[in-house]
Amino acid sequence: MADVATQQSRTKTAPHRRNFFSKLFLHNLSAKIAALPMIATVLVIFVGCTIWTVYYSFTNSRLLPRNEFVGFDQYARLFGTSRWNVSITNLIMYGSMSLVLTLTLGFLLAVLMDQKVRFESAFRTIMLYPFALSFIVTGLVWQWIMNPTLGLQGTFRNLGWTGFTFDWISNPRMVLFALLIAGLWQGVGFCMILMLAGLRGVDEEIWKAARVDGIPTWRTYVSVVLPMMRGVLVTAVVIIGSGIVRLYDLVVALTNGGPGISSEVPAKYVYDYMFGGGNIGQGLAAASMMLLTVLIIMIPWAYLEFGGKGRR
Amino acid sequence: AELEVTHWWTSAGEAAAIAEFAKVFEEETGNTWVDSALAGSGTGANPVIISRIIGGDPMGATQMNTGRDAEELIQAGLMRDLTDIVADLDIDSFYVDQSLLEPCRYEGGLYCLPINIHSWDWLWLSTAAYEKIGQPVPTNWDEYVASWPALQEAGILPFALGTGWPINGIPGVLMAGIGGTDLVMQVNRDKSADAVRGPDFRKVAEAMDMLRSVVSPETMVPSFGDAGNQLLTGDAAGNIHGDWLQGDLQIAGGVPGEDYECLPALGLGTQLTGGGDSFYFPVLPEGTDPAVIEAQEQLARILISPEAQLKFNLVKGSMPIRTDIDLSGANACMTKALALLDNGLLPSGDFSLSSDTQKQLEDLNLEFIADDNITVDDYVERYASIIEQAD
Amino acid sequence: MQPSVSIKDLSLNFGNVKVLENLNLDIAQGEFIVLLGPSGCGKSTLLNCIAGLLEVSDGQIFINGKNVTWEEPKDRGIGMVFQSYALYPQMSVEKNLSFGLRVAGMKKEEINQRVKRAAEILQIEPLLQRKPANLSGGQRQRVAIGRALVRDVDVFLFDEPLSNLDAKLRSDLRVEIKRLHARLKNTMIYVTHDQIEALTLADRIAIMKNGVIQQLADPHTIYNKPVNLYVAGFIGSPSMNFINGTLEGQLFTADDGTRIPVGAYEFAVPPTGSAKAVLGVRPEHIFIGDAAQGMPFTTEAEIEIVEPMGSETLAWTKVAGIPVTFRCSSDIPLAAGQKVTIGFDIARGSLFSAQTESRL
Amino acid sequence: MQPSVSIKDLSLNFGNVKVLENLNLDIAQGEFIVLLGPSGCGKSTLLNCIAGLLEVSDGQIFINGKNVTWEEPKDRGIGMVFQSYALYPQMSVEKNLSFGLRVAGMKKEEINQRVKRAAEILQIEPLLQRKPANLSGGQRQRVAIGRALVRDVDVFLFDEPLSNLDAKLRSDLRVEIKRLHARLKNTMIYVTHDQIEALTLADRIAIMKNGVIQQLADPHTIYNKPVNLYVAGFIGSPSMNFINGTLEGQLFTADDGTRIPVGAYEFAVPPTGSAKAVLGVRPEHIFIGDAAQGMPFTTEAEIEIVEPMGSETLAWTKVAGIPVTFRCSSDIPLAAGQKVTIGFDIARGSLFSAQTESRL
Amino acid sequence: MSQTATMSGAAPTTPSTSGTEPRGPRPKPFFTPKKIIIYTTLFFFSLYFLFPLYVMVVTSLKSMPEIRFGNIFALPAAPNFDAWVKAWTSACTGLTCNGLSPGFWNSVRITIPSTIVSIFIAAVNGYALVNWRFKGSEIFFSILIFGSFIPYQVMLYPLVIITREMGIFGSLQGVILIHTIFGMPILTLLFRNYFASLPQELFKAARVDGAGFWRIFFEIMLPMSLPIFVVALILQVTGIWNDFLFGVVFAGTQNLPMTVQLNNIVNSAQGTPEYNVNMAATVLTGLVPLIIYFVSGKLFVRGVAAGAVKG
Ligand SMILES: Nc1ncnc2c1ncn2[C@@H]1O[C@H](COP(=O)(O)OP(=O)(O)OP(=O)(O)O)[C@@H](O)[C@H]1O
Ligand SMILES: Nc1ncnc2c1ncn2[C@@H]1O[C@H](COP(=O)(O)OP(=O)(O)OP(=O)(O)O)[C@@H](O)[C@H]1O
Ligand SMILES: [Mg+2]
Ligand SMILES: [Mg+2]
Repeated sequence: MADVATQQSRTKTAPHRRNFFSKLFLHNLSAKIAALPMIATVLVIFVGCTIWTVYYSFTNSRLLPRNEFVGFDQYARLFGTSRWNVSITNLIMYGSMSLVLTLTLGFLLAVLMDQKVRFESAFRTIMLYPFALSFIVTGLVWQWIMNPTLGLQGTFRNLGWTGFTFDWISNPRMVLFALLIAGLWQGVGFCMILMLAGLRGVDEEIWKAARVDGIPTWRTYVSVVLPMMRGVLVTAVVIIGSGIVRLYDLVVALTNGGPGISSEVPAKYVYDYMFGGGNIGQGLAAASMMLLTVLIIMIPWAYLEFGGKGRR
Repeated sequence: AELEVTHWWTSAGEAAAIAEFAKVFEEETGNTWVDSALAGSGTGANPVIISRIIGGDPMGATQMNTGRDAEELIQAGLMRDLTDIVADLDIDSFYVDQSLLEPCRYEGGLYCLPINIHSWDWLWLSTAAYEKIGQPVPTNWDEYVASWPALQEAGILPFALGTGWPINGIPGVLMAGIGGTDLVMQVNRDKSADAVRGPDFRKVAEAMDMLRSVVSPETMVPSFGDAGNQLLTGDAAGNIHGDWLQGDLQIAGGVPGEDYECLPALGLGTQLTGGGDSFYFPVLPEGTDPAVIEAQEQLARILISPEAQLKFNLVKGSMPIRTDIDLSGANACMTKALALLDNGLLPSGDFSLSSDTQKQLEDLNLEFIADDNITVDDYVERYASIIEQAD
Repeated sequence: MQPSVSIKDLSLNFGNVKVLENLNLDIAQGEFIVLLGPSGCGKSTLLNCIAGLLEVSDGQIFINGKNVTWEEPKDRGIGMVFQSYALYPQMSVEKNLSFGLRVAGMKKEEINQRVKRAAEILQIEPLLQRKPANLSGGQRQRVAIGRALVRDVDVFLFDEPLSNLDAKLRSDLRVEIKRLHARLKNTMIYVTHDQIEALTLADRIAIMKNGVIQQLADPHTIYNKPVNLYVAGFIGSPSMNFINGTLEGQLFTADDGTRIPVGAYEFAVPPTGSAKAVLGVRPEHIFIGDAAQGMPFTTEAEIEIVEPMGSETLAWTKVAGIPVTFRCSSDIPLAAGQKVTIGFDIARGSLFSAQTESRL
Repeated sequence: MQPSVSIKDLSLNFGNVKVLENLNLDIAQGEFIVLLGPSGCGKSTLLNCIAGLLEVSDGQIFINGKNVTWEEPKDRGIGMVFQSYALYPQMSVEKNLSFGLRVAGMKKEEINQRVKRAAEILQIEPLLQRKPANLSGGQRQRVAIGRALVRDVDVFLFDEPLSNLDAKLRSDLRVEIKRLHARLKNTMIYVTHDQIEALTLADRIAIMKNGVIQQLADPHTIYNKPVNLYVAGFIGSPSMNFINGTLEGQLFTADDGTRIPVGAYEFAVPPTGSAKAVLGVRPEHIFIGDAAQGMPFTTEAEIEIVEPMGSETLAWTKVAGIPVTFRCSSDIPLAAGQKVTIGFDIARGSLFSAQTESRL
Repeated sequence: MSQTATMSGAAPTTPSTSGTEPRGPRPKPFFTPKKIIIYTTLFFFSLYFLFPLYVMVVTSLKSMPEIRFGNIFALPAAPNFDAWVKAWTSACTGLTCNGLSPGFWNSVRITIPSTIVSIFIAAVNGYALVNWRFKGSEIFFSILIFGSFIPYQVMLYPLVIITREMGIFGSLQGVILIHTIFGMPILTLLFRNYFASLPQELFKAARVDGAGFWRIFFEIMLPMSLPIFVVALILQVTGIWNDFLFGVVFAGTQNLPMTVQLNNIVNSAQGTPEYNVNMAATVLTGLVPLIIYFVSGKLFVRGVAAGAVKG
């Protein structure tokens, strides 16, 4: 019982609740130290640069940032610029087509690959390898293939098929599809791999249940399996989506925005005006609009992902 | 010492030209020219050059367009003042035109050295094409325009054009040739939107409209070099492009006067608009080897020396910045240009307009050429509003 | 009467691995058959063959007299319930139940009626509009059963339907399945490795090992007259106690010399000569204290461990040098270290040949 | 004597969800405590708090008299065994066992000696060089126990260590853990939701519900004298039968009017006046046939379902309009539809206030 | 023993036609319509995916006249590797005519440390996010994901200033830092998902065993993370190898990556492009990532499954 007494006296002096400081800093100290690079990146680079971007978009900074505020002038000019408006339209058009097609083709191919095909790994490699190549290379080779005189069109015409036309790259109405062909070529394989991983993750017994129920295979894929692949779809959309928003290299390499301004995209506008045009204010105003768009798309996703339930 | 020099002259002809500078520099000073070439001018190389200067890792010297690209770098004190270095050379005396040095001066200092003059004001015509239709090669713009129907009849492309930026210089050329000296001055120097809205500029716009009627995306070739090829083969009859096209024409075996004709200022005007390239010398960080700083000075002086100027420009196909050198090696076209040089230079767009304004104009021109829905009135109005906002 | 399901010479290989070999099984109309066996013995494989989810390597399968060896699963007149429930997660319970019918193009009223009936039988009416994610395990399994129910099939196949549930739910659902069978009178084939489920549910149990059916009989027979050592050891928890020894006439001599008279045992084949044998006694056939008196074999034993289980108590001791478990009422106070008299009820024990391992 | 583990006013929240609130628990040296409760009641959470794997929101934890509330897990003198074994997959068994010791920088000989001893105790010497992937479930769990063993700790924490094993292995390992405790005499805290494990292993059982300990007592008390309806219903399989009614003096009247005299019941608080009450009788305290004679309450009943379980039989019937289960020897032949006389052993029943749900 | 299995009750009614009844595995024709559709579709997609590679390789083996006047399908009349040799050893960028080879080694110098550092940091992040969660860690992660949508170009300017202030602009450290930053969002996502799919109890067991943050990371987590490491490795090697902008801006003149030379060769503003050299240079530049893909294809797929499936 004496022990109990000493224990009790110790109780009084023992910390009952750790103070705020130690809770904030000392708890998980090494974890916090280890996460420091991430915290710094997030705060300094992503948050900091975003603030920087928005801040200077309200100035008339040229080659160097400077604190001369001009209100919404840059934005007014931005939306008065037909190239910007074309860029936005293109991004929406290309983006939605690319997203939809990448996902559907990726899914379709994954489904085909899931049918116990022979040479699966060969097919997989064939579909995936373009992902290893840069957009510069992608743009270059497709530019070459779609070149009206040297590429497919020229070749077929030389072979005597004079009516053959494949001039999307120089046709303002079709140029987005030219971009799409090259973009899909590069990106579908990766999406297919993601989808395949998702398909393989579906419980075997679901398939059996569907077979016993007499559900045709395609119907099972569409009605049962696809809706189950939420995790994969989220990952795929994040990866494809971030690629679309940042679309730049491919356009530069394939069409350089042409013909005319028919294949311009926002990232290119930002870059051209920040560096080519030496107008940081204008470039940043455009960038801010892009960020705003992303934010609007991302917030519901982040809410679904991290808000609501405390799921991991 | 090793001196790093950045530039975006990566094509065969350009590289050969800059090699002349390097050769002279290395031979005469014993320094080493460390070459950093970056393809892609405005969008490719510019950001790298600027960010390296801002980032505190500047090169010893760099090429840039003569103009206002580096304005703010100079204002921020990142460029070296060359006044003392060239003080004994009396540069004012030999520069072809004082306006060339204008952009290099800031608050009494001298921050860059133009090393050549490029002019956009050339109409290039294909001898072969006119032989095919049996007409004489036109001697000015109006005759050239008049020959289009016949050319089209014969399946010859009246006007060759490379995709992208080559369209950019054409309004300036038309402005100088059709609109005349005053218009150029009012628009480019005075930034007068009224002048743009005036009748003279309208003629320019209409000329653009006519051009647009004979070019379409399908007829455009990937690069201006390909357009040059079209002239040599006679697939196309004419092209407006800067004097550097000649370098390509010559490399491809073309002989001026035989395979192609050149009409400076469209055969109409008496003055050329001129821009060109300059060299800048960034302020090197503290602790840099003094030998490198000295090499900067040596290079600066060599770039504008008669010997280097001669060798460089003959290869590059541009006009030297000084006339006190023997240009007997110049070909027929350049000789024509040199004659016009005596009348003084007109300030070109890339000379007097900020790159921001140029970029906007480029976008406008690209759009106008490609999209027939934009009327001449729209074009004039949008051009005017860009000039209005220009600073 | 024609058997409901009849399996003839069924073989199945995965590549070189023979999982089932020449298996024969006839199941009567309305019978509840449980396939019981350790993990990997081929229970699921057999069930999948019957369902048509696996292609047989050889042999035939008849359902209601029709050879369905090559039929699609949906045409075999079977419904199947899985361990993981395998509900379509994004569909409401109602959609889950009706999906197969809708795909088959059945009329709306007919579908509604069937769903309603199934929901009634399984008492899941209030859940019809919920998503599976919002159901408890037991409710999910009920929906899974409902999915088989609406299809109006002749044969129900269950693959460990209760394994993912906790003990309490498991025993509740077990009773429900039993009720369901009593009501529907369909043929049911039920795979499990839980012997309590097997014993309580089955009309007949098929005990499998390495793809071979060891014994096929009603639960009472299986429990009390196991045909071989394997079945004897497999069924019953805690297991039957085994004592190795030699059998000579009516006397069994354990390896350590303990003599146990087995005259009370009902031999299938009266023993001749002397042979190595194994004596098996279930824990509940070992009695203690007064009850032990009058048993053919009694001995003194020291209790090693006592496991009170609420309604009864398990105790561990040693007989003939071998650990022996017995079961007694929890009213009898027992403590480790205590010395007690225990007696074996040999008449209800089992004797196996040590050589062939089969019942004597 | 100082308690081995002492928990004072422990609270724990996940965000806004209060999982544990003001929990107090003292565990004596060498005691085997089992935390029993349904899924999600906070058993693992409590164990993790004791282990230091979760930060408490409020309250204190003492181990051997030392306040360890803010100590690192390794400094608390505890060893922990997990349901999923949590063996380091890329290390051999030996490396798994010695990892903690190596982390602590112990000398090589000492490590080897301890590993050897643990391996001996658990009989896993032949496995020392294998990787966990090459072990069976039971072997894995033994290694996991060994990992706690080598660290020579005062307190063992087990979080459902046997849940991933099949029934047979589970009962074997249960006995082994019991033996281990008998040998080591460490304090052990054992989380499970299997009541058989709880009843057989525990010195005392803590029954939890929604983060609150309902009853803390030895297994016999828990089973026979549950403090409230919840505990009564939770413990025992099949569950206790409950009959709602009104208690007036020594007479319990079921809601359908059936009168059940409860004079034999030992009231904790003698009842006054009339009040709504619940009568609970365990299945094994309902007798049938001759044994029913002489019980305070007997009635005629029709058997609805019979579940033979080998050693005994469960039967379902209705008393006072309420489904009632009873348990009897498998020797008694029973069949559905049969009419029998059953009697309640009221002395061993339980009575609860319908209002407070606690034992009368 | 199996004879005990035969039915004890009614004798089975043997179907009369058992000789002709289905028995054994269902006979299947080799070409079912389904198979034909599957393989044809896959075949045509394969053509789509392979065609550009074919064109690249074939063109690089042709001479210039053959390219101008031949067709792009045709195999080279006289295959020669001149273009490859030229692209590798003597293609000019400005005054230096050493081809791609010096850039190759620069790329190697940039890629190896950048890959290692960025993967390491991201792995630690993912690990900390899953196992050592602290207040706000999920918010940081959300912002990180958001960050993956920011166009690189926007960040260029402030990053120049930041690296300048850190004194690492124009150096290998500078470019390593940049690649670490931009690789972080996706890699952290992958590692976080992967670690979240590992059993938490393993981590708890290690903590009880007394291992700290780093010890658990290195001795428990890392050895289990091979699949996701392969994915990260492939993503980073290809990403960094293919990068142009960061290499040229941040790596310093001594370290200009291969892509800069490729860009110079390909994008020379004037003159006639030598398509065969361009194509050879292109293939050469893509070779390293391609080889990595071909070698580790299977692991990659497995790793993607491990890192991407969980939301
Ligand atoms: N697709 C397959 N390919 C190869 N072998 C398989 C396959 N499916 C099952 N097996 C093997 O066949 C044997 C029987 O498997 P089965 O699933 O029928 O066992 P089970 O009795 O259902 O076991 P459990 O109780 O674990 O479900 C096992 O040895 C298993 O390894
Ligand atoms: N990390 C967490 N964040 C939020 N809530 C949690 C977390 N971990 C557990 N909980 C909640 O705390 C409650 C208690 O969980 P705990 O794991 O202790 O239950 P348990 O009694 O061990 O259940 P089981 O028998 O299923 O293991 C549950 O309601 C659970 O949802
Ligand atoms: Mg199975
Ligand atoms: Mg738990």
